Amino acid sequence: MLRIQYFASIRETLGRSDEELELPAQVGSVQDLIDHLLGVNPSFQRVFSAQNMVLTAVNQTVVDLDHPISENDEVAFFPPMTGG
Amino acid sequence: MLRIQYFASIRETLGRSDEELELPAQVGSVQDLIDHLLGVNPSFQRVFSAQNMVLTAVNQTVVDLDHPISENDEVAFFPPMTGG
Amino acid sequence: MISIQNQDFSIADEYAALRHRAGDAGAIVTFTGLVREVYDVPAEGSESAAVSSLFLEHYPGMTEKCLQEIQQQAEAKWPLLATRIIHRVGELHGKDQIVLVATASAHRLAAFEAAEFIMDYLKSKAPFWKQQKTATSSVWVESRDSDKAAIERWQDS
Amino acid sequence: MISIQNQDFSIADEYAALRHRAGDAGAIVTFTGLVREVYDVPAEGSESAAVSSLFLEHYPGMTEKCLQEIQQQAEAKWPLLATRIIHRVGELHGKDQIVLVATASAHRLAAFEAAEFIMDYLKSKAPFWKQQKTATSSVWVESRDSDKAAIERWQDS
Repeated sequence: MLRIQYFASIRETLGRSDEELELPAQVGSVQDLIDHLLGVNPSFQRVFSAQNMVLTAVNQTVVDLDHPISENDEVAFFPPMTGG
Repeated sequence: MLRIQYFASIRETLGRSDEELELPAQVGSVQDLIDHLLGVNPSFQRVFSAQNMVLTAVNQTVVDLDHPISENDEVAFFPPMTGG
Repeated sequence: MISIQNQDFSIADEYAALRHRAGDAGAIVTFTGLVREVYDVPAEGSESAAVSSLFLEHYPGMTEKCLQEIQQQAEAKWPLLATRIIHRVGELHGKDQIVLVATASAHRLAAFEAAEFIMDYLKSKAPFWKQQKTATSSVWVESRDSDKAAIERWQDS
Repeated sequence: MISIQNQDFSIADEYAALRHRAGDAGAIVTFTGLVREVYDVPAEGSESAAVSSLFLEHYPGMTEKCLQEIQQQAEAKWPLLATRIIHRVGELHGKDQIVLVATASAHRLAAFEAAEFIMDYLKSKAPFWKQQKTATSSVWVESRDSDKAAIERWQDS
């Protein structure tokens, strides 16, 4: 099971903070996972639009779009950080 | 009357912290005053030696050797500062 | 030492503890971030509005990991005797303390630079997000280009 | 606000007062300088020796004038909401607090830079002199080239 978390404006846009997903066979990278999510749920189009910068963390580390995704990974999508 | 003050290692070398002086006629600048002091008191040679960096303040502002000296000025000689 | 917490913190207590832990420190720097009363609403052309509260969201688990990494990087770059990071989360109000970074070193340059480095990284690398709430609106703060630029000065050294 | 004093100071009290005076500050930086337990005796080839006490001499009158000038220069260079400088004089011991510089501003860069600027100027432009006393010797601290160099970075900006 893949665990996916959403934070801040992305959480609000989607109306949910997390979900669990059986890793689809064709999903090997972060980009594959985003493509998959866009296919199953149109609300993701408002998240992954050209206007929004979305960061991805896999197992609590920020990664690039070609980073591999494996069964049992913890994935998170969030906007640029604004702490401090 | 010229008031002259000495601080830190210079005060210790001279064994005094201040003195008053009738402004000598030939003293127009800081360099003139140093020359005058060297003439009247040999202990100043240990202060104004090549090894020592001596700073001069006139009326509480650090100045160059060619800065003018006037009657009633407050003059101070001290080593580089080491506060903070 | 790192804390992520809802409750406020005391500079007095944190300074005293750091001073004790640091042993023979010659320099201690503290940075405190506070909630400003008025924020510019990010949308262009909008007027600024008084912020009645600020909500700080974070990513539990990753936040701790990030702050520890930032602290370790600072300790690798500068000869620090002690460091302290506290970041608050949840609902905050005007003038509230948000964040504390404190560093102790033998000399002042290391203490200053390490505190600035930690703050720069914390601002744009640690998973915190600020939402400003006024009487009429609720807006997620957008990240500042100046915060991204601030990190670049540490890349070479 | 400036003080030159024999007695110790409280970071807690100074921070609280500055935070109050600063109004809508987003960033407060404090720098505290402390007496280190061991100093290298300046004479070359000498061993370091534990310092039993430190004597801080100053030039009454000129000191106040210098600190005020430094504070005014910082306030002209950066948008500061409040600043505080305390420098102790007289006899101090290991781990004692010597100096406090605190700055408040809307943003962190100004608060950090102003505090560093004030410390750099204070170290080599304000008329203070340190004498280290051990059981066997009494030595005036020599000025450090790094302190003179530290000032140069502010000349252009």
